[in-house]
Amino acid sequence: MSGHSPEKTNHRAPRLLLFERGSPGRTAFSWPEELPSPQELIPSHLLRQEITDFPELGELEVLRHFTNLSHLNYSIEGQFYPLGSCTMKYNPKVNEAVVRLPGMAHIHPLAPLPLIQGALELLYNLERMLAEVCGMDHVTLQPAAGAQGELTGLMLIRAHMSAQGNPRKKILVPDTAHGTNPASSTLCGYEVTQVPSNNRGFLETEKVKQVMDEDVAALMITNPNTFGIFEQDIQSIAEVVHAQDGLVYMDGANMNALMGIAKPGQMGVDVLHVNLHKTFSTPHGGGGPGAGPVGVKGFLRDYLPVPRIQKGDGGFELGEDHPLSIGRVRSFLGNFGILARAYAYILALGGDGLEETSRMALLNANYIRKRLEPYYHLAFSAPCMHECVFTDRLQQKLGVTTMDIAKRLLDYGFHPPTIYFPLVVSGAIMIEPTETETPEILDSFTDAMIAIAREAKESPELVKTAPHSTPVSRLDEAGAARRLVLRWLAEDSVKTQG
Amino acid sequence: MSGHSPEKTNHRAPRLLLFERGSPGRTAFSWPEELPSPQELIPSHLLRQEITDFPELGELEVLRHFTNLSHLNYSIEGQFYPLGSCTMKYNPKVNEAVVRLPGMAHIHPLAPLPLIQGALELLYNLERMLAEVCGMDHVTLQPAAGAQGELTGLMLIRAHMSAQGNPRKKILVPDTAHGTNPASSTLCGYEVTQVPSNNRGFLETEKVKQVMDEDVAALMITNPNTFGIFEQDIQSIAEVVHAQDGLVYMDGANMNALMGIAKPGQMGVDVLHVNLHKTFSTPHGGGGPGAGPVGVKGFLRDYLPVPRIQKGDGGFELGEDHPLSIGRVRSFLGNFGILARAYAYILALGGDGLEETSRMALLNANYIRKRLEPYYHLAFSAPCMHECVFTDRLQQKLGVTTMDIAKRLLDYGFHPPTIYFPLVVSGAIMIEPTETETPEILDSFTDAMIAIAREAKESPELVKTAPHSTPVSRLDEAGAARRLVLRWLAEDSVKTQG
Amino acid sequence: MGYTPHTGSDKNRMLQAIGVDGVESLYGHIPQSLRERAGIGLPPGISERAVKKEMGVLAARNGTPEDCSLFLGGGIYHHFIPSTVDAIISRAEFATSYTPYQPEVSQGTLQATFEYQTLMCQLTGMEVCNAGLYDGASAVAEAVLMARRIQKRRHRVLLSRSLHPQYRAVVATYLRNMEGIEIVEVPWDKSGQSDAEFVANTMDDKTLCIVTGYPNFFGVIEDLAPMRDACNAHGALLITVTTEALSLALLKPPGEWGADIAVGEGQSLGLPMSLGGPGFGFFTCRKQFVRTMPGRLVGETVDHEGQRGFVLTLATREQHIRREKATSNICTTQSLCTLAATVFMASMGKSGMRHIAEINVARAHEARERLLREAGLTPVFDGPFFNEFVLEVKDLEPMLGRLESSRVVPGLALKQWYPELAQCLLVCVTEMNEREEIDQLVRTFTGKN
Amino acid sequence: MGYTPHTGSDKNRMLQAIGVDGVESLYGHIPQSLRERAGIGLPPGISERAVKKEMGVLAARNGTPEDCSLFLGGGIYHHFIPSTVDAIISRAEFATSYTPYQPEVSQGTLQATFEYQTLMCQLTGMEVCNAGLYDGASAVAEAVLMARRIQKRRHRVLLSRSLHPQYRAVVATYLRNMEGIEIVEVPWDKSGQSDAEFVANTMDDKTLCIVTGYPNFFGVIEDLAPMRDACNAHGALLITVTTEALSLALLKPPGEWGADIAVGEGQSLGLPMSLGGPGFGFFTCRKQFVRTMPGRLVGETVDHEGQRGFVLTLATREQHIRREKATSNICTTQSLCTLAATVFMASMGKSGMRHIAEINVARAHEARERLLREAGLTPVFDGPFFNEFVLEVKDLEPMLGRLESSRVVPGLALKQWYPELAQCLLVCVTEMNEREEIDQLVRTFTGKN
Ligand SMILES: Cc1ncc(COP(=O)(O)O)c(C=O)c1O
Ligand SMILES: Cc1ncc(COP(=O)(O)O)c(C=O)c1O
Repeated sequence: MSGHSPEKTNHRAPRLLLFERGSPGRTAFSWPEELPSPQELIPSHLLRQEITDFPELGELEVLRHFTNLSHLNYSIEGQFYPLGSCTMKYNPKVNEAVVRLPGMAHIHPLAPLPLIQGALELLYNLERMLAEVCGMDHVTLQPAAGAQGELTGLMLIRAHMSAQGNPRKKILVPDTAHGTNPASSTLCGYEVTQVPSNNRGFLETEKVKQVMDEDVAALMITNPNTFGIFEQDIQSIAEVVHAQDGLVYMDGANMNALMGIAKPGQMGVDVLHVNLHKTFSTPHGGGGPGAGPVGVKGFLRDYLPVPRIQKGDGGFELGEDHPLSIGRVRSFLGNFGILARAYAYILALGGDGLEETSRMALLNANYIRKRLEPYYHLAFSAPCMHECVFTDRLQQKLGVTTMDIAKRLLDYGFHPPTIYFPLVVSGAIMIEPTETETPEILDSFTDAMIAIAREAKESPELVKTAPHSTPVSRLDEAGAARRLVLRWLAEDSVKTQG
Repeated sequence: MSGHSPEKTNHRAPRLLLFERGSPGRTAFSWPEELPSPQELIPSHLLRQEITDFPELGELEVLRHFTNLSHLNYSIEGQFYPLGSCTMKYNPKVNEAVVRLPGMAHIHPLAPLPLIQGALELLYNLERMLAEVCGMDHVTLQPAAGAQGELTGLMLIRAHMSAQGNPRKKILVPDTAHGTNPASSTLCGYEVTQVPSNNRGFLETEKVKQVMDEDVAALMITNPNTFGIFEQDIQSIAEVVHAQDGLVYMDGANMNALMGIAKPGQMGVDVLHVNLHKTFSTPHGGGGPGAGPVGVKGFLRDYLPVPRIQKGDGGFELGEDHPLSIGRVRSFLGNFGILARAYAYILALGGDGLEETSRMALLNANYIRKRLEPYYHLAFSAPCMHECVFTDRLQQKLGVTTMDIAKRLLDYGFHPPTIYFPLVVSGAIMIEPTETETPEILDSFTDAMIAIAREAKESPELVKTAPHSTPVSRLDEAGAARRLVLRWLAEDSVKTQG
Repeated sequence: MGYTPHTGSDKNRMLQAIGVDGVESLYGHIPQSLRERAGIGLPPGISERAVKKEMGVLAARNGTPEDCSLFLGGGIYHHFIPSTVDAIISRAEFATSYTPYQPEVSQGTLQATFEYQTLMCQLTGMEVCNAGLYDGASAVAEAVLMARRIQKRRHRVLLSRSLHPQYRAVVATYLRNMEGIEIVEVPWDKSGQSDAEFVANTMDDKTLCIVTGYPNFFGVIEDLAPMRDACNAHGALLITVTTEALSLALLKPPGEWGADIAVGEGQSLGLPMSLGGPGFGFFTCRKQFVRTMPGRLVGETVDHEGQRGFVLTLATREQHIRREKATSNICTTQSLCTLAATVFMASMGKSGMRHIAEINVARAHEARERLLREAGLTPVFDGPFFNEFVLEVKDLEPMLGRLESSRVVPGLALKQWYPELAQCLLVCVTEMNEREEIDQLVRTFTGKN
Repeated sequence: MGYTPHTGSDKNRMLQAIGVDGVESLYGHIPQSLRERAGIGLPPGISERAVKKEMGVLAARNGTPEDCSLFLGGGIYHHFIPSTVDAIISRAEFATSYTPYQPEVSQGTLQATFEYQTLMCQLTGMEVCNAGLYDGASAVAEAVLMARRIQKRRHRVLLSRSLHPQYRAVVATYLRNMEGIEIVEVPWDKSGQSDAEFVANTMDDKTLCIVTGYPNFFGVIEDLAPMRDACNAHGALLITVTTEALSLALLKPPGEWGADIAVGEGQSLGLPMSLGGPGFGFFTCRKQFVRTMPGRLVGETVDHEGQRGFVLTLATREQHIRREKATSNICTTQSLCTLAATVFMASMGKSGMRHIAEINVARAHEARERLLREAGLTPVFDGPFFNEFVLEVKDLEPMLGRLESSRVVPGLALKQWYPELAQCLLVCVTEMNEREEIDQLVRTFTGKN
């Protein structure tokens, strides 16, 4: 953009909501068909009046509205998205094409089995593939996202424990864990015991030993953890947990670091989930849909959710007859459209490609780590895997915070890293480049970070008042929570006249 | 966009060309297959070395490059596009979907007829539909755009004239004609005689009479003409032309004004073309592909290009055996993908919908005309059809030109109208809103025009230095023609290091 | 295929900068015993063309409405989707963006979500709506959990047996580990509606909520007045569950009936069936409960210059802030699907939504009428219905067996979920089932009966 | 359907503002006799759903490579298209923008076109390239017309008879009305290349150009040296025509042979076959001829702040400025198709372009070998070829008749264009014809021979 002052440019129309556009009686929809009045078919006390204030727009109006909204978004296909823990990698276009095939998109989950054999075969294969990558024995694809995977996994653990006679009471959760881990634990009826990581960024066996007892159903560990550090004690930790008949749950959200490098199933992990919308390249969609398949060791198989996809004589079947199963966690068969994308991704890459994926994810993260180390305080000196965590310690002294740095990055055309997470690192700046970025991009991103470090010294105000070039400036979040306007109402409207 | 000064924002990466991105050896493409060396199959003096400087990019890089380029474009789906003579109407999404069906997209033009019956039926029907809308007897769909339609139409005329014994020498072309009209005439081996319109904006019979003689093969008239005015004398003009055995060609680029309102075939028109990428809603694509079908009266049928689509006993056929035909003007069967979109459009709207289309096109144009009349000089006072022409006469006095007004509109978020055309109007501002725009949009567009008229009085410099808010400022067009850099060359490159 | 852009020399340059001599060195600290057994036993990668082919082969093994006549509903519906929907949701700016934690560069997703929340409030007649949950089933579970948070001392849940069986299954799974919750199933009466007398008699001060389908799994439109009365009498919450969201364009919305929480599945609103997912769960409730709601919420605010803008709000309910005390564990949900629904509803508009709902009612009623009259099938319920209805068919099973290869699927056999309805078929007719298909459906039975 | 947004009250408000009382008044000045007969005798509009259905029905009546084995080339080729291509060209910002006359808001199209021009120069080895023409055939016609502009006093055109017959037909149509131009057809020799001796003997100082396929219609790769020599001897221009643009990734490019103008069809570069259109004609030549070129050109320049930018340039050649004196009448061309080619070439990249060309060569040669060896077909030409070749087949016609319902199309019968090749078949094998298809092709003939 060429430079310009506001008075020269602020002539564009204000941003309107759907409800502030259109005109009474206008419609994008037409389906000529003579119909009996619904009153003849349904008693009128069950019928509604028209939907007050519902949009009345033409087709072009609708498209323009959303097209222009889309331009206000940052996205992976536009730019680099270094969000730690989010694995914002490239979402292959071919996957988008194939899931739109009628035989993928327009199939009914309750159709007779002969009509969904292709879909069931896909799911069956995908279960096997994910099991192979993670070193687990069985996989369920039902959970709709990572958090639902966690809940499912914990339920499996609880079912197993209960079958042993005691569901137990607690889940051990390291302080580096993602918020969903403790939240899922609660939802599964467990108490959470937080376990601190050491100052080198990982969990020590000793620490687990101190809190492990017979009330603990499981340890829920993320590996690599959210510092991007491989939990080097994991095998001995697992032994400690197993010694007391506890189980080890691994949050596999960071599986992008491990494919072909180390299999959770060989680390003593009993249950894990993976996020297909991270490691397996399905698009994030502004917050889903995703999928959070859960893998287990053989001894947990009977507890897996129903239906199970099984190979029978006449083809693939949906097995409901598993009396020990925890039941269903989702309707139908999970987010099939997402599962199909992940399947296409694995097909395309193959075993070797998945391994190269993780290797390059590590290379990119370590490259960033190295380039920024002279300018930002590195939270830990341990080698990093697929992401690295810096802090604002150096910049804090100049009055510049992680938030300021993040917002200033927007002016450089970059989305900020994940910030203030993990919570245990003050002012965390967590960077995950993923393997699909070029070294050139990493160079320009780190150049921007370095420039901001310099600005923090030389012109801190510039950084503290950022962003300066985004569609809106910093937003009043406190005000939003106070006023709590969660929907448009005609009376608040700025609708243009006419 | 919030206001901001350049020093705060100009940190974004410079715009690079494809060739300045990537890295030697990088590739988005992989197709594992062992192959014999081509040298074993083709003599090496016929083989090339690698393609020097050809792009070497990853898939995400490619997508980002073009996605970001797309953001530098104005488009109908983003905003209002009031380009006169261009009919930038909404391009329905459903048409984009249906032409991507495998049975539309992946069919070979030389396949045996049984394998392309659906396509031929579509073309056959489309010919009939267009003939009906225009009041012509036969239609050929072969021409790839309006200009090729003109050429085709003139060739038909020439063939007919030749068959009468004399191809004749001249084409009469009104001064309001689009540049393609005289250019096509030349290409068809004719001389052009320009005929002036009167000061009320149309062609008078008298004027045609003065120049009509036996050397004139045809009059090429646009109706409504490029002033947006209906050629009210057209029937008597046609009589004059016909009286000397000349023919009347109508440029139907403005057919959007006439559907269901008046049929060219009933005005004395013998040949016409229509632009499917205007009236019939196919997307303009940044400059094509389009299609320029040609309609003719029955007596010209035998001259139409081959192959003709015919209904035989066994289905649709491609008739090549038309000895009087002018031959082919294009390979295969024309821009089928565009023709199919137009077909879907006509199906959707039906006869009534097409009529409503033209009616609303007129309503929108007249509304704009009325709203702007107090602020801009109207070139003609005659009632307008689908577009209207203003000039900068009032603003010129303040030192502000049509070009300045056009560029200033960009700051208001609007694409300028067609400017400096028709050539016969000095400083023309030619506005065609089309029927798919809402009155609200017309209001904001005219508000912007009115505001600019005010600015021209109050702060002319602001207008003269516009645009201020576009991705680039006014470009040095003279320099471009002087330096003539028509391709990237490694030696001129600003390639980033690394 | 490979999606990593690194060339050999890229790698070398980067390794050099890092100061190691091989990529392996970057994970040399991982125990050798793990590394050496990490190889992935999957075939090598294939070309994009081969991926397309392989997926095409699988797709061809599935039946679609293009080549089958399906009268299947039961929570997933084959509805018209305007082309605008895919045009918008396939825009990379929406599809490949992250959860809008950085509002300055996420106004697209945020505003669209705010619009979604508004549209769903309008459609359901409720006061607030969250940004979406996984699916209708988990939305019911979340609703019951929320009802529990609101009424901590109560423990009975009345659950209509005519609620979607899979939804009931999910609720059971979610609640199994919550101590002390008791589920009581409400039977249906001969109209197919929940038994009002049973409700009145069973409801008590220990009841935290009653959960009913609206319409229910049998397509029957519940009269919610008796349930609302019973709730009022005992202070319980009324939770409605709509699997066929399009019906709300025509039916008296839950909010008008006085529902406290209204949830459901949104697939009908612009999402393809896609074997049942992704769709989304919608979750609406009274404003007074907003702080106990699960899921994300988008709120309107202003920026430093007073410009309107949108942000995620009330995040203090959520897991990333509250961790084990969060109202739900939900994080990634179904954002792109709620966007699809937003574009769908905007495209259909006020009159279109109603018109399409009316087409469903008309066709379903016509089909049922003909199946009774021409094919002599037996009605099972006499309550009002939307686009699904239950009929009894003699010798249902052998008949369905015969049809398996015919590409006509006349409905859903209810036996698997309701042994008492072993001879019954749930037939769904939408605007996508053309007249000829309905003729075919009728013939299927007349040929037999 | 209706794409006009006007409501009744919109119309009233607007009519009122205009000061008329009905829309009809806006065209009341059109003669009544015309107005009253203007009604359009077409059926009423239908719903979007019905449009989709209707188009689907037509589409289903066509055969595609998904359900047929096609060995068809002849100017339109079935090639792999990476998914990136459609993802980009279906972006509304590209698809629904106008010709970039306002460069400030058209930098996307302009830069992409500049990149296209560069890519085609690299691929053809030529110095300049325009922004595209309608198709390969009209590009040849334009090339001959340009050669004429350059060499006004010459009038003979040597046209290889092995040039695509439809291209020759279009050239004939375009030239028919140009006074005094004479077309001389150059025969082929037994290799299938243009007869060098004939060329040497026929070329004279009245010859303005020679036009040859490269590869030619028979798939044969012409050796351009003799033609170049003949041109040099007499001052004529060498024009090459490539219908299979992908071949240039492997073959010595026209520029290296010394071509003066190199044109062709670009469909192979990322466009679906689409019954032969839209694709695009590419047009490249020596820089010295740039001012006589037809079509648009994009040039690099700077804006007022010195930033790089792109504009349409040398518009003084074009019809909208020069009218009857323009170098061509072309206006709207095939911009979105050249964008597709740009994305295609960028996605394939340097190595991918070559690799895919090599696959074509390998498969075509293998197929030919097997057809000769296993099926005993007779070769017609012995010259080098790319992915198409001509074979003689005994009793070709009855055989093709029998195959009509088999969904195997073994090639293109040449009889319609070349009576002398009445028993001959032009077989095309691309990377999309898998091994099994080739087996099937061979079996088609072995079953018979
Ligand atoms: C480490 C970790 N665990 C769990 C999750 C939760 O996954 P989801 O958002 O798919 O529910 C995330 C995602 O943000 C994560 O980063
Ligand atoms: C009046 C008129 N005639 C002819 C043409 C030429 O049509 P095309 O660009 O399709 O060749 C145009 C298009 O700009 C036009 O406006």
